[in-house]
Amino acid sequence: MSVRVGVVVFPGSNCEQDTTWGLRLAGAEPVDLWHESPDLGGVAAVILPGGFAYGDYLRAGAIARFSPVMRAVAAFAEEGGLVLGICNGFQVLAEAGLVPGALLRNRGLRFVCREVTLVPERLDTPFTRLIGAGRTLRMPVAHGEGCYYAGAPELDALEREGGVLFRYATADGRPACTPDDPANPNGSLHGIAGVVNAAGNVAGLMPHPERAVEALLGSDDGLLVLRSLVDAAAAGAAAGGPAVVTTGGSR
Amino acid sequence: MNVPDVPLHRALGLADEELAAIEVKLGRAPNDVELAMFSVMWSEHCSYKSSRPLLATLPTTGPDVVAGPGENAGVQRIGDGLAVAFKMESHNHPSAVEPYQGAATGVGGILRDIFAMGARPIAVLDALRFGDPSDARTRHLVDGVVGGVGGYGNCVGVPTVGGELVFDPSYQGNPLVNVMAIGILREDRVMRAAAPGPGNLVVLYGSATGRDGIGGASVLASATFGDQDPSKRPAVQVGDPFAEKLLIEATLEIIDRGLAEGVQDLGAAGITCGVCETADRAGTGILVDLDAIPRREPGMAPFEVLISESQERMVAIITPDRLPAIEEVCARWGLPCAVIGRVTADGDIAIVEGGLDPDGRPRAGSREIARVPARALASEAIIFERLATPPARRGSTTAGSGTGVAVAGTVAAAAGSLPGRGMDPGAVLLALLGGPNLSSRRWVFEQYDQHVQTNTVAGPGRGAAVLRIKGTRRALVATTDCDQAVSSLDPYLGAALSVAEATRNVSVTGARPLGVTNCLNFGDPTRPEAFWALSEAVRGLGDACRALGIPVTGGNVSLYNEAPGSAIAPTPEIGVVGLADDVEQLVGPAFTADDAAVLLAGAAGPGLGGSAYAALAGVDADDDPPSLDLDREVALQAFLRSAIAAGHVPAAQDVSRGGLAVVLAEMAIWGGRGGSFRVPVAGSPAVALFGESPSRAILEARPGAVPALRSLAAEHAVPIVAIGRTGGERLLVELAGEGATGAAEERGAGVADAVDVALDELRHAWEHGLPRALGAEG
Amino acid sequence: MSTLDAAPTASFRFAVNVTPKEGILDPQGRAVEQSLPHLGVTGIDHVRVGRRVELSVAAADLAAARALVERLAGDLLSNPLIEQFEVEALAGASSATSGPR
Amino acid sequence: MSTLDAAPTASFRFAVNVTPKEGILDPQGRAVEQSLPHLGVTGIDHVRVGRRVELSVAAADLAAARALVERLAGDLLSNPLIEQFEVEALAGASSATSGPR
Ligand SMILES: Nc1ncnc2c1ncn2[C@@H]1O[C@H](COP(=O)(O)OP(=O)(O)O)[C@@H](O)[C@H]1O
Ligand SMILES: [Mg+2]
Repeated sequence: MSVRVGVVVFPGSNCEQDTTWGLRLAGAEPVDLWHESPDLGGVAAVILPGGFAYGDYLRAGAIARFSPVMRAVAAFAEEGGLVLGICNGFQVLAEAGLVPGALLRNRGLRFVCREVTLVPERLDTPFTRLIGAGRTLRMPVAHGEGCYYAGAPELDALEREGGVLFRYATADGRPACTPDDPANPNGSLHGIAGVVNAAGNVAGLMPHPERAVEALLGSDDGLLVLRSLVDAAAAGAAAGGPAVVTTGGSR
Repeated sequence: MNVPDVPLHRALGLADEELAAIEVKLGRAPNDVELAMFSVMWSEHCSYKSSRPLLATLPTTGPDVVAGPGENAGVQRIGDGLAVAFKMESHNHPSAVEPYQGAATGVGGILRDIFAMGARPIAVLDALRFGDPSDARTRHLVDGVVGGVGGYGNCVGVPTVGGELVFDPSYQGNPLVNVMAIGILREDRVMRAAAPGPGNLVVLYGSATGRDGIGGASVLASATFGDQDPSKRPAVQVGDPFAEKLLIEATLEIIDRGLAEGVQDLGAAGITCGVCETADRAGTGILVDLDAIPRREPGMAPFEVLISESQERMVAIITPDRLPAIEEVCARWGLPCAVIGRVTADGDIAIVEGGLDPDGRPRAGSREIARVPARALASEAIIFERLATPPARRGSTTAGSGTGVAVAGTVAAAAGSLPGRGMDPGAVLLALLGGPNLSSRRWVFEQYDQHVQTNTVAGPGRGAAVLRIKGTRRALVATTDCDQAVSSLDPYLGAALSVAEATRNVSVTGARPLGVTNCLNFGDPTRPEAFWALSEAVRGLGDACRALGIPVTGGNVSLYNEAPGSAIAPTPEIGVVGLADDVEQLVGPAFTADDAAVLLAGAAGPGLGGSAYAALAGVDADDDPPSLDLDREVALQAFLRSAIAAGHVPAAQDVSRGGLAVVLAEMAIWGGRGGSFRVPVAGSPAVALFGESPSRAILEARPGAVPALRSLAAEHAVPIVAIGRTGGERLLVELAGEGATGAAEERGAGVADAVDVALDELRHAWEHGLPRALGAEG
Repeated sequence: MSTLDAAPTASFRFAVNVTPKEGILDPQGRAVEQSLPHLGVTGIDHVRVGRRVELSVAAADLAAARALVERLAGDLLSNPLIEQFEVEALAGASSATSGPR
Repeated sequence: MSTLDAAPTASFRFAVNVTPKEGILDPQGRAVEQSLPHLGVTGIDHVRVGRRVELSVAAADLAAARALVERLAGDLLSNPLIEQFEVEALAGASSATSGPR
């Protein structure tokens, strides 16, 4: 029987059904987790989906992180449970301090929706384990506040300790490490598109893997991310501390 | 809002004869509250008092029509027990005043029309028209409107998958913001906006009521925009997409669980419109408990509460036993809800201050502050037979069937007047492709979420949008179109051409057009020329739809689109939804292979009037637009669908704005491969390359499929010629035929023999044209 | 819901001014600066765009009210990683701000 | 470009507080209010969320500086249809706001 993966539904979430659809294609049994539910119903992993929780009013994710379910998510993460935040879910995780850094308004000050290329910086995490070496992923971004920021010391630590999960890249796979690189859609520092916490069990990314799960819609690269999570959850993968980053990207 | 010395009814935008009609219907003089209710319901926007007789002439029926005009949105069957709901609406005046909020609330309003039917909104298309893109105010408007469409649509989680952005001087003082929304529902779940069953409860849920857009429906939409009278200045409505998202989920749950007898969105004219339209549709009345309506602000006058246009509100008509379930759903979604009235048998809308008792009878000491027959406000609102007079300048062509060449621009007319500018056809092509109207719209649609809900097979940017329907093999194909340039020369032809192009855009993907929605943007109907343009457009719309065999299932009329001293070009915006049984069989417009045969289906007629080339190079004012033969259009579209279904055609694109040269360039740019072509020239090379005569398409043939395509074309009596092959890094177009011989001057048009441009040059012009025009590059 | 421990005796109005921390990129501020020349305005710089939240608090006294607002400002209204805030007591229980005209 | 008529002698720092007009819907303020129970906070209402823009002006004197800021506030920093603003002179030429920590 397939592994149960929770999908948190905040008021204003709008990618929960897409995520559910993607998880089914990835072989999991999705379980909706209402924002008011005090527990996670014994799921093996949790996804915080995209959308505009509480309208993204004030700051994206600022209000949502106080939802009752987030206490359960934090406890789950504390015990090493696998948590993935996608787009708005990433913003909520950052506001909750479950992943390092913050997501600022896009430098261009406009919402940006386009397909991007990602280079994975880690292939040994529960979120990337099925991505073959040397592979880039194509999937869409769609956000207004996706500019990754962390203070200089935090950023160095992040790079040093392998906290960078994905970087934006040009179509031919060159990481877009500077904020003004045309392949960097929002001005993120170091071209960071996704990060993983020090324990290696909580990750957030701005691009939408759940929107890239069928060739008919342009790409199924996102399945690699979802399958990795499902696979790791099934294996009950013990989330060990991240190994030192090997693959390129950091200048 | 009552200006000294001006009688209240006039201050509210009601003419003296309208007041007289109201007194006849009531058998007495209305009090101020009743007058306010009439003023909003008898506005052009809500009553269609000028356009209703015209709209009655449109074809609205068809085998798969589940709901047509008169409901919040048209609904048509699409198989597998499913149906599609779609509708287009304008938010022109609010967007001119406050572009971001005007466009945002426009999206919110049309979405409510869709989910009020019980359909989950799956897509938005935005048709936008502005003046000079280099003008600072235009840039401010474009920025705000695009921001507002995205800001709202992105947040509620409905993808924006198509639309238009057109710049034309006639919109300088009066931009157009038309928004179309599409939803999917189970056929057996279609909800009506009616209030049946005396004794049933009227529940208002969603946002609380404030002083938003007071008088908007009458004042905002019926006063010529730009009027300085402060009493006609709108109160800006602010949209809350977060509240709308909750409203969508709550409403769909209420309808899906069968908890409501009727559901209506509150838009123009607010609660007044909501109660009188639902009661009128059911032949009932409603007793409104004014005190029960949740307020956002203290001290609101009764009339303010009744006509407020506060956004993100709905009413549901329910049997009393459903109330606990409704309250539970609203509470879960964090939406306030209140029982604000009872359905009655007397057919009146009665407003009571002081509360109702548990059985819905006015409490002791309460008082009735208004009582009006529901139909007097709604279906029996006043109707005006407006005067229609064609402008002296030119008459109307008849784009009827048969020869179709009713008024054909003569080659001489075109040739004689073409300026030396644009001598080099390659340069003309680059200017067209890189111009504000034909260049890539990426700058706009990258600000829209195009993918949420994961159905977008083809998003904005390359012809019609394609949305797969989860759980089936089917797909919906949607587009909006309007030829305002030809409409301003000939509103009948312009409307017919707009329908032809919109449906062609659907057929050229391989899908079958299902139905038409529309938004008629015109000027002051009390001006005989403006009303003539409107009636001609409706005639053209009806004729085209009858010829193509598709119903008009809904739409919207926006009049008084005039800034002081300038009327917009007549703009009959057309929205079409099509259906494909197998999404895998649909084709796109990008060349798919090298060395593939390319064919031109359909025959070109003369005439450059209203073309993009004419706007660029200028033509004689008397040069007519190309004529439309609806029989040929029908034949071409049937041929396209069967050719694609047979698998002969991996790529196809219809010939429209910019003509043949621009289509070939687009197919090449998108396909990442050029091509070499020889185009037959009957008369003027300018007409051959850049003419926009309709009912034509370019097809890429599968290897070996050319003979099959020729015989299929013959079966449909569609002329077809092979014009060249794909491949290479350049676009080469040579002109063949007697029109191509002799000196350029004799040929007229000042067009030399060939287009020969590098693909990269074309791509660069096409990609940078819009941001450059808007000064947004960098 | 009302708090049991303190019976509110008065209502106090505050503003919380949230601004981007020094050194944090502020694209909105930059956008404002860049648009100034078009308005023919010169001599303006160091533009920072932040948030202003005004609210009314029912509490026993000003100190208790301010304490609550400070907490809210730090937890919800600002993100300490990127923003700084300042709490401002406003005159009276109703908004003290109003346009000049 | 620099203004010729007045040789700036000093730099003044201002804040422009932009808030939604009375009666205009403030979705952000409403969302904040609705979320307070989740933080276990009660007794807070009339939340209005606006913008705060801080800027430095080089001008001959405070009056001239304020005049310029008032103009800017009306033309560029606020939308008079739905927002009201208030100009606040800040101490010194540099930002007077700073977080409590
Ligand atoms: N141009 C048109 N063509 C066909 N139907 C129209 C047109 N304009 C309005 N209608 C129909 O008239 C009815 C009333 O329109 P409208 O007042 O815009 O509805 P709503 O208030 O629900 O938005 C709707 O069913 C609409 O589809
Ligand atoms: Mg409606």
